[in-house]
Parts: sequence; structure tokens; C-alpha cells
Amino acid sequence: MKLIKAIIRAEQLNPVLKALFQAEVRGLTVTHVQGHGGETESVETYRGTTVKMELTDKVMLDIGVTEPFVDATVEALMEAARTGEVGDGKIFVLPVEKVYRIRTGEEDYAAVTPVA
Amino acid sequence: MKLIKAIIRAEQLNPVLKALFQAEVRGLTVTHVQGHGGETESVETYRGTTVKMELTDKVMLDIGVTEPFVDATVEALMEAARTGEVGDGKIFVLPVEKVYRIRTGEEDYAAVTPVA
Amino acid sequence: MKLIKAIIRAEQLNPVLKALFQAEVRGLTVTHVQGHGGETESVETYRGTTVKMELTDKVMLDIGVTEPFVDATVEALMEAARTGEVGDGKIFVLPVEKVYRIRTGEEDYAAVTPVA
Amino acid sequence: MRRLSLSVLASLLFSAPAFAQDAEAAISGPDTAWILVSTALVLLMTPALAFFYGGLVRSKNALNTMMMSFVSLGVSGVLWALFAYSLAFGGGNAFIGDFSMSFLNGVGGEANGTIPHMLFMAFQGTFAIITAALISGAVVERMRFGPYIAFIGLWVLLVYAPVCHWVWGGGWLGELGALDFAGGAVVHVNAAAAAVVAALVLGKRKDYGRQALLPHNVPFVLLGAGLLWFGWFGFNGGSALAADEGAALAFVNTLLAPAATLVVWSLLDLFHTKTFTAVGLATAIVVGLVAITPAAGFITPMFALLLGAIAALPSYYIILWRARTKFDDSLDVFAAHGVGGITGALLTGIFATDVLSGDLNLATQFGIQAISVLAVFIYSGVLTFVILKVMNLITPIRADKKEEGKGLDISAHGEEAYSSGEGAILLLDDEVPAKPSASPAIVSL
Amino acid sequence: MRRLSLSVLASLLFSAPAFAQDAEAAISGPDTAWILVSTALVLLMTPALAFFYGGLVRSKNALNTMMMSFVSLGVSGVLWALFAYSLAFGGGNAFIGDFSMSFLNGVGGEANGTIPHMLFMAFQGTFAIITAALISGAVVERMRFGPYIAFIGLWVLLVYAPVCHWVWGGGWLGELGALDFAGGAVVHVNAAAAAVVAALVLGKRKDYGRQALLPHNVPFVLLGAGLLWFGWFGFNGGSALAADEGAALAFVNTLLAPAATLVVWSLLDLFHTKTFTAVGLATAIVVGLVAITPAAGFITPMFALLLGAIAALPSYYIILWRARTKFDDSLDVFAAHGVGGITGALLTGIFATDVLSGDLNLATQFGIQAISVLAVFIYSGVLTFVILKVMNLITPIRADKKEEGKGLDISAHGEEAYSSGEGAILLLDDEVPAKPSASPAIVSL
Amino acid sequence: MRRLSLSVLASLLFSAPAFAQDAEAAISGPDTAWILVSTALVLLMTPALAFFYGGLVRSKNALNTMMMSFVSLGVSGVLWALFAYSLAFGGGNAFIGDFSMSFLNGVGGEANGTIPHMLFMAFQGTFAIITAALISGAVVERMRFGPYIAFIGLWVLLVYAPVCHWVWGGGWLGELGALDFAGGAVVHVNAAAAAVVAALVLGKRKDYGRQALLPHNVPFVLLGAGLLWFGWFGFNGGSALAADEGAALAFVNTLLAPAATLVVWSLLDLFHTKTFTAVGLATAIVVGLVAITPAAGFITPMFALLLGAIAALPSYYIILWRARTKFDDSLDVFAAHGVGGITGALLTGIFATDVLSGDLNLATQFGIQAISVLAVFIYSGVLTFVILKVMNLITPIRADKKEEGKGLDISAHGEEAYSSGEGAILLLDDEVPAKPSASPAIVSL
Ligand SMILES: Nc1ncnc2c1ncn2[C@@H]1O[C@H](COP(=O)(O)OP(=O)(O)O)[C@@H](O)[C@H]1O
Ligand SMILES: Nc1ncnc2c1ncn2[C@@H]1O[C@H](COP(=O)(O)OP(=O)(O)O)[C@@H](O)[C@H]1O
Ligand SMILES: Nc1ncnc2c1ncn2[C@@H]1O[C@H](COP(=O)(O)OP(=O)(O)O)[C@@H](O)[C@H]1O
Repeated sequence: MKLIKAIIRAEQLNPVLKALFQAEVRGLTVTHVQGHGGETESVETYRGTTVKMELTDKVMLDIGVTEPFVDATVEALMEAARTGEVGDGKIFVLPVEKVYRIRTGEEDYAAVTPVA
Repeated sequence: MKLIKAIIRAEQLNPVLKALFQAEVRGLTVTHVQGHGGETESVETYRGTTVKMELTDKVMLDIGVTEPFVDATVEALMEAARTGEVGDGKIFVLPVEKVYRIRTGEEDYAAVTPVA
Repeated sequence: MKLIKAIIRAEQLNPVLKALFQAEVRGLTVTHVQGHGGETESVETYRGTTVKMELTDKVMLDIGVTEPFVDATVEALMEAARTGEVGDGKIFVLPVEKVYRIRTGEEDYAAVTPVA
Repeated sequence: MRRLSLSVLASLLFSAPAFAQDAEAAISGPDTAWILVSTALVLLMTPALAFFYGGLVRSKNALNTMMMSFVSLGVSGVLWALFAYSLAFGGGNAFIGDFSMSFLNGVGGEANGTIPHMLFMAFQGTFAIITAALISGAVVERMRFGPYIAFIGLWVLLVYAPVCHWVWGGGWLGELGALDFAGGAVVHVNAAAAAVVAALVLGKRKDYGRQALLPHNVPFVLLGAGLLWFGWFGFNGGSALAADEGAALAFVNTLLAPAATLVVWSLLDLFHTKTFTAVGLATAIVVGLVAITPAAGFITPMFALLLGAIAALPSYYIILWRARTKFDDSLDVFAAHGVGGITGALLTGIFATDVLSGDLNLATQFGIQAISVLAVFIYSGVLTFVILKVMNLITPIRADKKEEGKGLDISAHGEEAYSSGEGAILLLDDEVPAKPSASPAIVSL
Repeated sequence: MRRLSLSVLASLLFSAPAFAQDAEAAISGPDTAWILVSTALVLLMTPALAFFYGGLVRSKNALNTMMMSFVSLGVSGVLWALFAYSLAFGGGNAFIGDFSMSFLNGVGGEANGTIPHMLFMAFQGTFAIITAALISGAVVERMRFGPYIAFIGLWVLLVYAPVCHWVWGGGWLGELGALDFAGGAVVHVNAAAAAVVAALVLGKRKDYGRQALLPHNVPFVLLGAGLLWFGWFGFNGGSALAADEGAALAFVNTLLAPAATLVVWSLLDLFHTKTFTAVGLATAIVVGLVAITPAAGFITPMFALLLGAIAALPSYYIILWRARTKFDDSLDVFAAHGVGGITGALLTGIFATDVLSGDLNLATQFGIQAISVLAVFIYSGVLTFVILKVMNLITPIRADKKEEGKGLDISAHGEEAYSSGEGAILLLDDEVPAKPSASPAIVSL
Repeated sequence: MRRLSLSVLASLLFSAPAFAQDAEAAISGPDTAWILVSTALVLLMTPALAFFYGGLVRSKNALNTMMMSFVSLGVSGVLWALFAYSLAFGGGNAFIGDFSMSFLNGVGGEANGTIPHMLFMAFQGTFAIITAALISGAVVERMRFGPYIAFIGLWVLLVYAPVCHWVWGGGWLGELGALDFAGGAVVHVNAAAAAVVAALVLGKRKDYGRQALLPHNVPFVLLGAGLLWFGWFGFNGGSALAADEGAALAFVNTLLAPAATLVVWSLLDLFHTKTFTAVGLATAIVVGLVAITPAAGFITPMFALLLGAIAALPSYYIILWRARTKFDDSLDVFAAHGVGGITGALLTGIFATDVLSGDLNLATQFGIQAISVLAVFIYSGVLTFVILKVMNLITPIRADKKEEGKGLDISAHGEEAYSSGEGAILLLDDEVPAKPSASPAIVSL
């Protein structure tokens, strides 16, 4: 089992979801995050106070998948999240030791069956 | 050391916290997330535009625990987060290589002592 | 490759960002979270209903770094996030199996080059 | 009735508004100007209430709560013009008016007092609208919206109109000498009795007493309180129906009483919670406004200060007590409007200038005030019970557990109050499910 | 003209306000009081509109959308006083006024009707302000802000002022006998025509039709609707220019028509979406208010109810249809103000008391109403087209793709509507980049 | 004094309001109607200010900031009726009134000018309320709430009442001929001087100058600005105390001056930041309103435009400068109200119609205006300093570092402005800690 952690542009979330569903990946969790990378920062001014915004709104996906699905998931993400401009984001693949489905207590493979 | 990542229903957070505290798990971090799984989507309409909401509000817990506490933590989570309906969520157990307590610089076991 | 997950005080975010940039760590992702640890809880009252707030606002950083950068990153975090009061937070170092840069498809080392 | 009203409708629709020459003579420009403004001010109170209530609930029910106020602008407004105004102010008997002015028959530009009759009708209509909306505070986060609409419609016709008739329309309470300047009994006790019964009939929210149900947006509560105060100047000041010293008196009292309530409430808060709560302050403003409502034109400003200060106590402690019980009057309509209204109505019987000067007998007047409060409370409570129980036979009035868990914004309105659009997939025409509830569960991991 | 106006300016600046003795005789206190209030109420409508519109867009464009309304308070307000009032109400000819009252020359405290002339000017000015702001609903989330400001400035001078002159300033439509009590054609059809053209010239938002573009804050939409209704009492009631039965009639109709629209709209919503939407209810209120605007002082209250009820239908279905097309009139200015205004203007020609009584010929009046709507729509549409196209030759009027993606709050205003301050690094003076756009991209992983 | 006032209280409480027959003769309906409305409008300005200020702070201090305005409605309102009105408008001497009207003794329905005396009292009371609240902008995010309440109470009695007496209550500045139509000196310079001193006495926020302290909700700032403008029509227009040309003039100027300020400010913004900021626009509205306040009834509309345009400059640059200093006047009360008020007061001495016509000598009048501003600034500053320093001997007036870090909403009010309820554990009665601060730290990992 792996946990795929992808940080993508907020505006790419909908196409990414669509791509994942087509790749039969149906379970995932989405978090609003803010990222710092190579993007141009924006400068804002509030009553004479000038600030540089270091962080840009992004969306992070946590997707638990069984090994056979890792590549398909990464590919779907890469395809649908890419715009080609700086700031498209990163994908991290982390090892997972155990997975449980809370509703049934099923473990590992069974806990994410439809995906694998 | 393990990092337990649990995605649960937002409305189960309070019972889950209570169960964890009873299991002597006192340190944890909570994130608002939105999940997609087997739940029925809701349909919304805004001035003639109909949309399907793919994501449901969930809560994600990140809990760093020492090995001996893993099972107790997972059990507490399973018990308190379960409603039996689709959408109860998942638990992932990830390996951790190192933990630091920022305040003291303590490492690993010591960094989370009261838990282990 | 490692993923460094640090939970820090929200008000320390700006100094931490500064310290990380000085340590040449330029890519990172920030999430608003709420933590429970050893801090004093606050009591709130709404029209005769008294509640105890178990959670305190925190900020979580996810930083993907190559091995040689792990120590520098942890040090920068420890230094800049510490206030010495209970509640300074924790750092977790997780193993990472693979990293991709979405924009280019580069992998691993290359995906985070400027960092390593 | 059906036949009658249709012919009335016809005659109304096809006749010019009756701006009789001699009637115009009696219309006063300044009074008209002030009541025009007052009517607009009272109308604003309903959106204000939407924010006061809406801020107090959880965000998943924010729209539903606000809609419960907003929809009264339509339902109660239309019904008022069609029937309820006539039932309240038509001749009739001691208990109810008649249908003589249904469909605004004969309600034209001619003078009623010193203002155009139709303006008087509109001014009173805004009272009906807000009174119905007040009840919603007791049923938020669990009542189904369709039945709620039906309920307030029936309630305006069967409860508000007659009670209004009793006191202001020539009915028995007015005859008896009950003093109710701007609606302590008619509006506040009336709505509160309905609220109590509705809360009991619906039962408590599933999370009530088990989870902390916190206000999702306290600034909205303050916004509501601020706008309510602003609008209340029309409510009380306008009830003088003239731009004269009487209006000034009612107005000044509407400024001073809540100010005093606010101060006393803050001290109670400090004593009990060691802090000054914002929700408390907003509540205090409303309680002070409610309490001064029946008294506004009858007592001196110094007594208004005193009345406002006193009124803080019972409402404050009732809220403390209520929160510890199983009685889920969710937004404390009883404590604020019921207790506040009763306190005000009773103190009116003591502090009224005519009572103090001996023109009215204290014991008698106090008794009359007590009767008026009691009568309104019982009538409104009983009728509300009957309406809700009968409705419940036809269709469930309470949302099911799942809807309640998800929040009524999505289930009753198909909307979210605050939305980022993420994860929202645009549906093309052919993809729109015939019925939202029919969309099949997608099986996933 | 330049020379003239400067000398006018000089004479104005150095002469005392003209409070002629005999003029005072004709000023009515009550009428003045009511129009003072009405003017304040209409002014409030522009901030109200900012919230109505601002809540409907995505949060990254919330400030930009609100600013489009707020800035009209400055731009249109100043231009009105300097030139547009004179162009609208100065003698001139059948098509446009003149510069005789530029720089408020001769606009002092003397009576105009029964109120001070300068108050009449201010009352009318608040109409110009809101009308220009209404257009913004069609161009939000993509128009550059500088060109937007220039556009509304030109539009007030070249479109609003003449059209206002046609109907109320002694121009040809007024002469023809067009009935437009408070601005169905002048305000709503006029703004809607400009909106349609502006939406077409700008093109649709890049995400339109591909992503779900959801309202970021529906409570703000409701707040806007509530305050708009409140302000509209000044809009319609004040258009009687007196505190009399005429004002009362306009006022009462402004209460009843939207109430009826709200009820019918909710039923349509229930039928089509199985729910009662809050955005729908807010829209219904505005549609009802728009529709009653031209008719407010001319029809009886029962007809106002009827008109409000009828008006729900065309606007409701136009919105349903519009959302399925590629015509990105983003906040449905055409459906609400165009269709609502046309419905109201045409029904005025049928329901007006003078028509029903036979004093006016139905066919003729209906024809005149149709002509007025058509003339205004065409003139406004064509002029808007010309202004925008000419402007586009000088500078792009549409934000580039990147700005649109990021949201206009940051690119046009350098601000975010809601901000936690996290990740915001304070810049010291020497660190402030000369031009925001010039800050070099920091190369990172 | 104690004894006196108690007997006064007794006599007040037990006598009917004095509606003398002959007094009534002098009361004007239209004037009363307009001042009723104006008073309501000015009252609304305090909630409006709560939103203007509340939106500008960080969300952890949002409620605290709003409460600083709201609590003035209670504290200043009650004190005004009890003592301050008499101190301001009672006979007394050139420097202060007396206690003759304490507890509203003799303040009844009889005419004061052409309106009921008690209405005049209420109208003036709403000025006291907002003036005290204005000061809070300088001390937000760090002043303890209890001491804040005590401070504004003392300030209303010891500073506002006498200064008001100087100018409007028959005191020396009025005698001298100072022109202050609606409170440039009495309200704005007065509050700003207190703000400057309070900011200096409290010291800067711990994060000031080190972190970016951004407005958490700019739409609230715009809402506040919109409602302030709306309310200000009552502030300035009502200060004519009649519904006549004078009111119309003040009203029209209150429309035009801020419009001009807004335009000039936007241009300055464009020049300095390449964008049009929303916070800037909201600030401009307030500055324009402040600047026209002393002049509203004394200058022609064209001069109001000019004055508004000029007033943008000093305030704009003072804000730019202030943000670079260590002077943490957090919400720029000095720049907006101090500088704006001074600009307005001085320009009144130049642009006043009586000056331009030669009825008043320019040099003299300008000198008088300067003296009035200076005297008010010094008196208010010195007294504020003394009050705060004395208070600080009794109890710390500044929140400690921990409270400031956590935000004052939780520490001073035990509430959060926006809350999801997650992680909030309901406490049963026996679990509620006796004192929040006493809850023992739970030791955890
Ligand atoms: N080392 C990293 N660890 C965690 N998140 C990162 C890292 N580098 C980048 N990110 C995330 O990815 C986003 C885009 O990264 P960036 O380097 O700007 O894009 P690109 O890969 O196109 O060069 C950032 O805003 C941040 O959220
Ligand atoms: N593979 C996954 N990776 C990450 N999160 C998941 C995954 N599957 C489910 N989730 C999370 O768990 C929630 C519930 O999952 P779901 O499959 O609907 O429940 P159940 O386990 O009861 O069948 C989802 O909303 C999502 O947040
Ligand atoms: N075991 C844990 N797992 C995950 N997060 C933790 C854990 N322990 C603490 N935290 C996070 O760190 C924050 C501070 O922890 P705490 O134990 O109070 O501080 P300290 O390390 O100073 O004793 C908490 O609010 C929580 O967000």
C-alpha cells in the first residue's frame, strides 16, 4: 500500500478528480493548503503597509492506493494537473504499513478494494 | 514510531477525541478536509446552474505514536468513529523515521513520552 | 528523499519561513490545522452554554527534501519555531519512495533539485 | 367566503384607488413622512432578524435559518394584504375582524387617523411579517422548510390576526384597557408562546445537549442586533402614528431602555463568566427592545432606563436555566421575547404615567396587563399546537436524521452558505437527475 | 464649452447659495423631510448592490465586484454634479439637456416643486449612481478596473443623462406620455441593455460553462437583497417627490409586489429544483422591485400584487435559459433588470389606473410603453457598444488570462477580501518593488 | 451632587412628562419627523463603525474590536441621559454645563427650537456614543476591555460633555464664533486627540512593525463605510435641526464631498500602489465625511466638492507616513478623524459662504477655527492622558502578552468570532471551572 500525496493548483482540482475517477481511483481526501515554490509572489498594500505574499493557494490530495494502482494514479495526476507553468506542484509517494476501513474494520487490500 | 492518519466524519470528532484521551493519547493534530468515497453526492442549484458536489466535509487526524500505542490508538479510532454507514473513513499507518519535540529538542521516544 | 512534517505555532510561521529560505529550502506546503497537546484549554461561554476548546490553531508544514538537507531543515525549524512554552509543536520525518515534479515529470532528486 | 372575496377582488382590481377629496384634508404630511420611514424601518427588521438568528446557528444551517425570516416577507406579506389585515382591523366582533377589507377592499389613500389608510395597512403588515419570523428561532436546524412556510401562513391568519384584533383592532383586550404600545403582547408574547410550543412539538435537535452547538458567525449576530435596534425606532416610534411628542417619547425610550439593559446584562455576564460576551450583548439589546415595546409611549425616559435595567434580570437567568434543560428553544425566543415581553407588559402597568399620576388604578391596570399577557400566551400556544399537530398528520414537519446531520442548507435549499466551488462538477442538462434524492449511490472503495 | 463651464464654476464658487425669500414659501417641510430620507435610502442601495453582487462571485473576485459598485459613488456622483444633472434636467431639446446647470449653476435652496432644488438634484444623482453600478453585474470577474471606471463615467454622461432627459427631463418620451414612475426604463432597461452589450463585447469568463462558478457568500447576497428592498422604498416612494397619498401608494406597492414575486418564484423553484433556493429568493426580491418600479405610483396595490406575481415568470425562465447558453451575463442583469423592467413597463401600460378607468387608451399606452422600452434599450445598447469598442482601441478592457485566473482582487486592488496574514511578509520601504509586476520570479524547486 | 441628583431622580420618576400646551405650539411636525429619522441614522453609525473597525483587525480580535463600539451604545447612552447631557447643555458657565438637567430633569416633550426637547437630547446622545467609540480604533488588539469601558465612561463625562458645551452648549468657543456645523472639532478632532494619546500610552502591539497585520474581512470594512455614509446623512443633515433648505444643503454636501474624496484618493492610490485599494476607498469615504462635517451647512455644494477633494491629500499622506513609524494608531484614527477634522474645520473658515461674502472676516474666522481645533485637541489629549494614567495605577489597562497573542476575543469575551464547534467539548454544570483562568494545564506529550 502507498499513500500518494499530490500538491496541485486549486483550479486543476476538477479535471484531476475527473481523471482519477476515470482511472478507477474513487477514494481520496482533499485539503486546502498554501504552497511556496517558484511562483511570482504578489505584492499587496493595506493603508500604506506593503506586504509580499509568500504563499499561494493550492490543493493537496491524499490518496491511499494498492501497489498496482500507483502508476496509473501518478499518471492521471501528472496529466490532469499539468499546465506547464511554474507552480504545477509535486507528487510524493509514501510507504504505508497498514490501512483500515473504519466502517467494517477490513484491513489493507480489502480496505481499499475497489481501487486495487 | 508511527504516524497514524485517520480520516473520519466531522461529526464524530468529539467522541473520537474523548476515546483517544481515554486511551492516553493526548497529542494529535486535526485538519479540515473534504473527502470523496462511496457517499451519495448532493446536487445543488444556483440560478439555473446545477452542480454535483463530489466532496464531503471530513476531518483528518495526524497522530504520532510509539509502537506500543499503535493498536490502542487504532482501536479507539475504529470504535468511536464508526457509525456503520458508508463514509466512515479510513485509517493509514505510516512509518516515521524520526520525531522531534520543538520546545526541548528531545527526540523520538522522549519527544512523545506521555503517549508511549 | 524525506518528507518533513512540522506542526508549529501559527504565529511562528513567518520567522520559520524566513529561516527555511535562508537554509535554501524554498519549496514547501502549509496547512491550517488545529492541535491538541499540553496547552491550557480555553473556556468559552455562549448564552449559558459553557464549552472547553480542546484544539488550538496551529500550522503544519510539509517539506519534501533530499537526504543531505534533512538536518539543516530540522535545525532551521527547531530554531525558528521555538518559544520555549508548552505547545511549540513537533517534527516528524517520514520516508518517501518517489517524488515527481508535475510540471516537467522530473523524478526524485531532479524534482526538488534546488533544494538538494 | 370564496365567492365573496372573488367579487371583492374584481371590484378592487377594476376601480381606481379612492383618493376622496375630503379625506385628503385630514392627511398630515409630517405624520405620513414619519410613518413611511417607520414602515421601511420595520421591514428592515426581518432581514436584520435573519442575520441575528443566522449567525447563531451552525454554518450548515445558516441559509435555512435566514430563509425562515426572509420567506415571511413573501408569505406573511401577501396574506396580510389578502385577508389578515381585514381579520385584524375589520369591524367584526370582540374576538376577530371580518372579511370586509379582504383584498384591500376600501383600503385606499383616504385618511386613517392622519395618514393614508393603505400606509397604515402596510405599517401593520410589517409587524405581522416580523412576528411570524420571530418564531423560527425555536425551530431552527431541524424543521422542514415546506411545512414551516405553511405553518407561518396559517399562523398569521389564525393567530396573529385575531390577537392583533383583540388589542389594536377594537377587540376585547383593547376594550379592557390593556396597554400595549407597540406590541409587547401582540408581537413578542404571541411569537414566544408559539415558539415554546413549536420547540416542544418538534423536540430537540439530535446533537442538543451532547455536542457544543456554537454560533458560526458572531459578527452577523451583532449586525442583526444593530439593524434591529435601528429598525425598532420605526417599530416603537412609528406606533405613535404621528411625528409629534408622542413619537419622540417612544423613540427616546427605545434608545434608553436597551442601553440600560446592555449595561446590566454586561455586569451579569462579568459576574457569571468573568467576560463580556458579544452574543450576550446582542441578546441584551434585543431583550431591552422587547421590554420597552409595550411601554414605549406610556412611560417617561427615566422609567424607560429603569425598565430596561430591570428587564435584563429575568431574561438573563431564564437563558442560564434553559441551556441546562432539555427544552431546546434553540435561539431562546422564550427568554428574549416571551420573558422580555411579559416583563415589559407588566411593568407598563406600574410605570405608565397615567398609573403613576393616579389616572389609572395600579392594581387594576396591573391585572389587565397580566390578563392580556396570559390570554395571548394561551391562545397562541394552543392554536400553534393544533396547527402543528394537524400538519404533522399530513406530512412530517421535522427533517429526518440524515438531513439534520448534513445540515438543512443542502437538503432544503440545495445550496451552501459559503462555498469555494472546489469539487463542484457542473452538470449538463441531460445529466441533471430528475430528483436530487434519486441519484444512485456510487459504489467506491 | 470648456470656457463656459469654467466661468460658470467661478461664478458658482464665489456666490452665496441662492435662498431666495419667495422661493422658500413654496418649500414644504414634510416633502423635504421625506425626500431627504429617500435620498439617503437610495444612496444605501449602491453598497447594498455591492453585497448582492459581491456575494454571488467567487471569493477571489469579491472585492473587485464590490468595488465596481462602490466606485460609482465617487465617479458618477461627481460627474452628476458637474455635468450630468444639467444634461438630464437642463432645458435643452427633446433629446438632451444643456450645460446651463453645469457645476450646479443655479441649483440652490430655492423650491423645485415643493423641495429645495439641490435636494432634487441629489435625489436624482443617487439614481445615476446605482444605475451605472447595476451594469457591473454583467462584467464581473474579468473586466479591468481602470477601463471600468472610465466606462461608467462616460456612460453616465452619454447614456444615462440623455435617457433620463427623454423621460423625466422634458424630453420626447415624457412628451409622448410614457409612464415610468421611478425608472423602469430609465434605470433598469437602460442598465440592462448596457449589461447585455458589455457582456457580449467582453466575452465569457474563461471558466464559464466549464467549471461551476458558485456564490462564495450567500448571506451577503441576502444582506444585499434586504438592504436593496429597504432602500427601494426611497427609490419608489421618494419618486412621488412629496409625503402624500402618492408616496404612500408607491410605497405600499413596493412592499407588495416583491412579496408576490417571492412567493411565485419560490413555487417555481420548488417545481424545478425540489428546493427553495436562497439565491433564488434574493433574486426574486430584486425582480419584484424592478418590475414595480415603473408602475409604483400608477397602479393600485392589488394590481401591484398581480404585477409582482406575473413578473416572476419571464425572469425565472430567462435565467434558466441563460445559464445553458454561452452568453455570460454573469449575474443575470438582463434577466433581472432587463426582463423585469420590460415586464413592469409593459404592464404599467395595462394596469395603470388611468388606463383601467379609460382616461388613457390601453392600446395607445401599451404602444407608448413598448416604444419607450425599445428606444431606451437600443440607444443604451448601441452607445455602450461604441464606448467599449473605442475604449478597447486605447487600452485592453479585459483582464488577461493570468489575472483572471488569480482573481481580480489581487491584480486590480492588491488586496484579498479575507486574509489571515499568514505567509505575508512585511516589506520595508526599500524593499517595496517599484512596480508590483516587476518583481522578479524567484527560482525555486 | 449625589444628594441633589437623587432628589432630582425622585422628582423625575414620579412626575408625568411635561407636555405643556403652549410648548406644543412651537413644535414642528416636519422638523420632528426629520430629527427622529436623523437620530436613528446616527445611532446606526455605531454598529457601522463596529464593522468598519472590526473588518480591519485580525480575526482573533474581531469581536473585541466590534464590542468596543457596541458597548458604547450602553455606557455612553446611559451616562448621557444621567449626567452628560446636562453637563453639555445645562446652563453652567463658559467651560461646562451644570447638573440642572441630570436624570433628564426638565427634559420632556416641550419644544426645544422646533422639536421636542427630549428628542434633541437623544439626537445629541447618539453623537456622544459614536465619538467615544471612534477612539477605540487606536487601541484595538491590546487594550483590556474592562478598563476600556471605564475609560469611555469617564471620557464622555470629563471630555466629551465639556467640549460639546464649549461649542454647542453656550460655551466659549461658540461665543467666540467658531463654526462647527456637525462636529468637526467636537466629535472628530476630539476623538482623534484621545486616540493619539491612548495609542501612545498603551504602546504598540507586540507584532506591530514585525508582522503584517492584515484586515481579516475587507467586505466588512466596505459594509461599515457604506452604513457610515448612510448614517452620516442624519449626522450632518440632522444638525440643521429642521427639514428645510439648511438640511438640504448639509445633506447635499454630505453626498458630494466624500464622492470627491473618493475620486482623489483613488487617483493617489493608483499613483502610489498601481492599484485601487478597497480599504483605501472605504477610508476615503470616511475622510470625506469627516472633513465635510464642520462645514456641511456653511458652504455651497461646489465648495463641498472642492473641500472633499482637498481633504484626501493630507490624510492620505499621513497614513503613508504613519505606517512607517512606530506610532501604532492601529486603525488610523488620527489620520482619518484628526487630520480630516482639522482640514475640514480650517477650510470651513475659508469656504464658508459668510466668509466669502465678506460677512465674516477671513483672517479672523480662520484664526477662530484654528483656535477651536487646537483647544479641543489639547484639552482632549491632556485629559485622556490623565484618565488613562490614573486608571493604570489601579489596574493594568493593557492586555498581557499571552492574551494579546491568543487574541482578545477569547480572553476578554470568551468567544470566537467564527467557530465550527469542532473540538469544543460541552461542559456540564459541575465541570465548569470556577474561574476560566484557574483551569489547570493538562500535561500531555
Ligand atoms: N519541496 C517541497 N515540499 C513540499 N511541497 C512543495 C515542495 N516544492 C514545491 N511544493 C509545493 O508545490 C507547489 C508548486 O511548486 P513549484 O516549485 O512552484 O512548482 P514547479 O514544480 O512547477 O517548479 C508549491 O506551491 C508548494 O505547495
Ligand atoms: N483511498 C483513499 N485514500 C484517501 N482517502 C480515502 C480513500 N478512500 C476513502 N477515503 C476517505 O474516506 C472517506 C470515506 O470513504 P468511503 O469509501 O466513502 O467510506 P467507507 O470506508 O465507509 O466505504 C472519504 O470521504 C475520503 O475522505
Ligand atoms: N503525538 C502527536 N501527534 C501529532 N501531533 C502532535 C502530537 N503531539 C503534539 N502534537 C501537535 O503539537 C502541538 C503542540 O504539542 P504539545 O505537546 O502541546 O507541545 P510541547 O511539544 O511543547 O509539549 C499540538 O497542538 C499538536 O498540534
